[in-house]
Amino acid sequence: MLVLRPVEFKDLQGLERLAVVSGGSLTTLPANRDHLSELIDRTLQSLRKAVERPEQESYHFVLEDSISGEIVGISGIEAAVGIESPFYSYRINEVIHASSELQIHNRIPALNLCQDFTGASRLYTLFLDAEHRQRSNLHLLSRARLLFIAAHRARFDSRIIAELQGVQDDNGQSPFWESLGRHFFSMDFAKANYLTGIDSKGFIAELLPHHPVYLPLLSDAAREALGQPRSDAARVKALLESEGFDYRGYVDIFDGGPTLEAQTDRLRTLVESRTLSIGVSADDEEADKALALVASGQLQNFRCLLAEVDPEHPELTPAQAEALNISSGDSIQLAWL
Amino acid sequence: MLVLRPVEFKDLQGLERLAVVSGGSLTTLPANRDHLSELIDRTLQSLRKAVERPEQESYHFVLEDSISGEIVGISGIEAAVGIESPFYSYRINEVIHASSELQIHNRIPALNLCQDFTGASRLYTLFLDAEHRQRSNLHLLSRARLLFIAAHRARFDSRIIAELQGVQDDNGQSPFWESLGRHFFSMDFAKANYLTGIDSKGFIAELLPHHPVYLPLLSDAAREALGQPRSDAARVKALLESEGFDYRGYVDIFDGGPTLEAQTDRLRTLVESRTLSIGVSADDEEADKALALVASGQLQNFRCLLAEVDPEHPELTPAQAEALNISSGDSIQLAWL
Amino acid sequence: MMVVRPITAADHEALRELARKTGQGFTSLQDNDEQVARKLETALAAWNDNNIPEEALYLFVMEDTSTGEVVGISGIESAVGLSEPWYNYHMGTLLHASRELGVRNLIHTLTLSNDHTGYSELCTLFLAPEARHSKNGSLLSKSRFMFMAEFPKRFNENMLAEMRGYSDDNGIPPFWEGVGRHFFSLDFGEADQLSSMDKVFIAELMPKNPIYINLLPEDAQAAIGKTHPATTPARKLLEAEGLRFTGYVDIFDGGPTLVARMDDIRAINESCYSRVHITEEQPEGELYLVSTTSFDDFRCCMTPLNGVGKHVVGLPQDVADALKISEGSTVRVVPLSSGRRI
Amino acid sequence: MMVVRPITAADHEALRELARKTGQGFTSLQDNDEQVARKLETALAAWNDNNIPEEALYLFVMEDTSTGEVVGISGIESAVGLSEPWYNYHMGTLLHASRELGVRNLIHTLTLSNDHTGYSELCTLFLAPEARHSKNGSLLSKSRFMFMAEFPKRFNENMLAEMRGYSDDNGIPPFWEGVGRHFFSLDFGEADQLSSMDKVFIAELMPKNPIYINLLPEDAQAAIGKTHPATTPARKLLEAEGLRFTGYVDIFDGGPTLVARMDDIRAINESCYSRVHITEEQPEGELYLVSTTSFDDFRCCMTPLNGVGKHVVGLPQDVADALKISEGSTVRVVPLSSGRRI
Repeated sequence: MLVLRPVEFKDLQGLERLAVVSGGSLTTLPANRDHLSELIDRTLQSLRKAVERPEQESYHFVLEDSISGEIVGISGIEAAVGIESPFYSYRINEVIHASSELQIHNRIPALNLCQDFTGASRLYTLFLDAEHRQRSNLHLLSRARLLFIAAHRARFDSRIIAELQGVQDDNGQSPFWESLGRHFFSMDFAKANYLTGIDSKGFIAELLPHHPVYLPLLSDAAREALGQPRSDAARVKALLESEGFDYRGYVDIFDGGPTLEAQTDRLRTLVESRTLSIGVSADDEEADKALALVASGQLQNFRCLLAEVDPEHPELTPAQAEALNISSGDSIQLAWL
Repeated sequence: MLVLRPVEFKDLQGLERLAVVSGGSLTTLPANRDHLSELIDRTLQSLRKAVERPEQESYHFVLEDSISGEIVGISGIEAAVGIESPFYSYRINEVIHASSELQIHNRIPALNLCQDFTGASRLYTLFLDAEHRQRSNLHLLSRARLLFIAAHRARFDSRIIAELQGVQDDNGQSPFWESLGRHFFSMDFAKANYLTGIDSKGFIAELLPHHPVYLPLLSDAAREALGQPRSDAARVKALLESEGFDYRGYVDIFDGGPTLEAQTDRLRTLVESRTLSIGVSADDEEADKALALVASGQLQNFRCLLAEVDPEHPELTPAQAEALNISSGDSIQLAWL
Repeated sequence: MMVVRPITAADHEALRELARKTGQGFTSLQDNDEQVARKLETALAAWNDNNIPEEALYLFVMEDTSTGEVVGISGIESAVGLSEPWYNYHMGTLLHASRELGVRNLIHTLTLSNDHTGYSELCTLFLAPEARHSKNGSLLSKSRFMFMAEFPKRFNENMLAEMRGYSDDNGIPPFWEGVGRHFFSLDFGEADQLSSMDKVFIAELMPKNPIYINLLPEDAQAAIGKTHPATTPARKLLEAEGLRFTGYVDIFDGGPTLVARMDDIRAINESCYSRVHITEEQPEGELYLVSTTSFDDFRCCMTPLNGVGKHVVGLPQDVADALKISEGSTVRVVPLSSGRRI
Repeated sequence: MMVVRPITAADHEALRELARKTGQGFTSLQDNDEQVARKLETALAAWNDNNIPEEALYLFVMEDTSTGEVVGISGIESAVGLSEPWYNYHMGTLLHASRELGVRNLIHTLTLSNDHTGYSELCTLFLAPEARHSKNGSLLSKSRFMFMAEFPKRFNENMLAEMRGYSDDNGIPPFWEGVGRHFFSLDFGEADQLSSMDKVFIAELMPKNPIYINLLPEDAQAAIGKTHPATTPARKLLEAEGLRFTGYVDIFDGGPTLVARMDDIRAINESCYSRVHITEEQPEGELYLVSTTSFDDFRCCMTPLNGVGKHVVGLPQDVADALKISEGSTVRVVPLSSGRRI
């Protein structure tokens, strides 16, 4: 059984393994022990902190195989971006250049560096081991965060974002980076990405283009990549869209991948999840069961797992109840898959 | 009884009177006979046109006193802004200028000239004679447009905006204009406003500041006025907000008044209005009646009025039915006040 | 003897003939009846004016006094950018550096500017191919400085000259292909032609934000500030007089704009008045520019001088005739070229 | 006799003493032990270098040879903007015009730039109040041009000099109050002081977009490019040599930056070599700058000359002694001032 819970110090080795397996594709999960310790420490501190409004807290969760004890996935939430260091995006906007006399009407799109998401919460650092990549596990890993948000709403902002990785070519290069970022950063995409992850973000402001960049001046490949997710991000994208996230013309400054945004209170999981008291039964009754996310506990004790539940008479198995650390009649959060 | 219907050429004198009474406060209703004829002509042409997607159509409606025949109000919808000539707004965005070493963290807001609403529909030209300014008449004049949109949805865009007039000081001056526009236009606010109305819009692009304007460089009065509606626009603002319009940091380039925006399909009147067949009865029965907007007819024949209706058994009086040009059993649109 | 003098109504045929020879790309004097007529009309207005007009086109012709034939033309716009905006790109530099990462990038930008509004412009220089010898080009070009030295109030304290930019073997400027085409949706020739008539479309279509040069195609980058090979001698001549490339380039072809303060032009700064003494002998040696002090009868030629005394120059009779002056007249004199070569 | 020569380690006390006299606002040489020591160390490195360093501060002192006292200091940075970014505002012009409405506004903007990256800088000029007579200021300032003429490879082909900007009676620059304060949240003195140490905060806090000058308070607008009254004579001196205000101003106080190509500086352009002939008589008349051709024993003084022959100048013994030269030595010579006054 896979159980999601807040990360702890004992998970350091597990995280290191995930960082290596993910091959540096996640900005926020670099294969750097100091940074991973810092990531864990920050989660623990954030969980302990009495929060009045979201600030620089961040929460990371791991997906643990309760049999083997292995860590097979990680996901995170940043309470508010852009607080400690600026959070940059490009906003694509079009300006119309028209001459009625010459009958010319050009819509010229440009990238505008902005910090429009300052203060918004962010879903990030999503990684799941290849062998566990079923749709249901992805839901558990990703949507458990939304149950956590539902249970601790004051800890998060009214706006929430999630970034999808941008297009890469067959050589693993980002055409957007090659056409734009490289000219200003004088380094490989991988290096810039790595540096961002270890939080030495000062260099972004120092090197970025601060004036709007006219899109017609970029390469065809870069323009095509703009706002498009990497091919293997399609499932994550579909999941986020079904939650109510949408793309409104903001992209990542490094790889041009889309930033999806939503109103936190309108997320499907927040709207539809219910809090109810649940029974525990050993019987494996024949009933019309459906798969659901079930979460229990607050903060450090937050747990979430997948369970087949009868919508009419929701009950958990003893093993599930134990994993969630609850007894019959205790209150849980439930969201259908 | 006040009845709303599309404007016709016979209304020209009535419009001239309204233009004079409104004292030039409406950009789109200048006291200029040619322009007013053009406004009428455009409505007639738009109503006759077979529309596939919104282009440069515009629709104006008048509120007529069916007894005196006097025109006491006007309201309009532009199918899509920014098609013939650019539609400019200022977008307020903040850029963070921070030095960790000096412990300085400045959020510097700036005005960015943009054309972000290009293609959106717009509610505009709302004016009601002072003696008829009851809340219910305002609803009729303003929301009848939404019933028109509901009946002809394909003629309008998925986004819709409405601009509120900006703050004026005791001398009728716009502090925002005095601090910004005047420096670039070398003319009075009233003159610029008038020129915009008669559609010689080329001059806006020629004279406007194209670089972002840092707000700290504007006067205190201008900064305070930014995004605030004129005091007497409070009722219109409340009405629009109850429909689902909200302010997201876009303001008018002349007076800094807020631009409200909404998703057309989510507007309350569109969501809640119903189409039903209605009876006509002379009886003035005692029943729990409620005030409603009732509309009938398509395009040129569109009519809308206020009626006290029994929610259980909706019926109109013969006079109302006549004004709407319907008989018992005909289909109408209904929206509660 | 070649003499440079103001254009007159009688030069219409000659001007039309010159216009036939200019060829493509010389937008200020094209093989076009209407443009030639309009140009002449504008220029005649400048010469007939008794006041100092705010905007005037002073147009000169070079006449071969032995044949009476007009072989060249040159002009000065007293002030650009008044009735029509005057555009160019200003090349700026931004340092993008991170000490932490040891990265240091000098990023260059092009920003649309009207910085030269009001400047006087050296313009419309054309010498018939058969007259391109014996330093006639220098006389035609530099005689303008003599006129400016004589009538400084008619000009701005700053002047500029636009140099034709680089284009490839097909006459296409790579700068246009890399920049302008994206915003104008026009061919270079078309845009160039349009801009000689009306510049409203430039305001309407040009990018208002700086353009990062590092994002342009390499051939477009290389063309920034690069002079067309055919124009290189003209550029050298002007630079030797004190005009400088200060980072302003043409918005269409990226060609350099040279600028100078009037005080910094050698021929203006170093020219001075002398009295004329008519001598028999034919002088030899260094060439001088000699010009008259009259406005509508301004004339300038180049000649060696006889026995240059203090404030007196010796001229042979044929030069005096060409200048329409006599013994004792005052003339402005300066060596044709700077002693130092740049 | 006043002589300008490279600073040496032995000048430490004298430099410390001068620093005491500079007063507030002279950020490059403050009454501060540590800064003085650091400055001297940097400068000594330049003079000891056998190669041509990319960045060097050539610092000179003016010594009264009769007393051995050091009374002034002047410097040249070989290249600015390399280890620290070099900022200023470029003043641009945008024409906002509508023919239809008959409106024509010339809008001026300030844009942050690093355009002068790599330029050589004339810097750190200070003359003790008691020595401010007998054209000592001219010698102290212009001797730098003699050094640059002698060692052009050590410098960029372009140079600049920053002029202190206007401030009110309380020492507050209105330009700072109208512009910088909004972005820096600091007092002028604080910001000025910080920028003499580290410029990272400028990149972090400065506005990246152009600032419309017409939106600034009137006193801030008036201060753009305006020189502090105390600095006006220094500005006139440099302008007479060929430096020009071309629209670049200081980001803090709005004071003008003057620039020139090295070739366009009179003293550099017109100075030439002569052999020395020692004469008995004391010369009279026009003052000349005379400098030696040695690098680390560079010396420059001003004096009238005796019987200036072709490529030979007559100097009295005391001048030769001050320059540490003898009969037959080669020196560089130029008139102290231009014949023409600007």
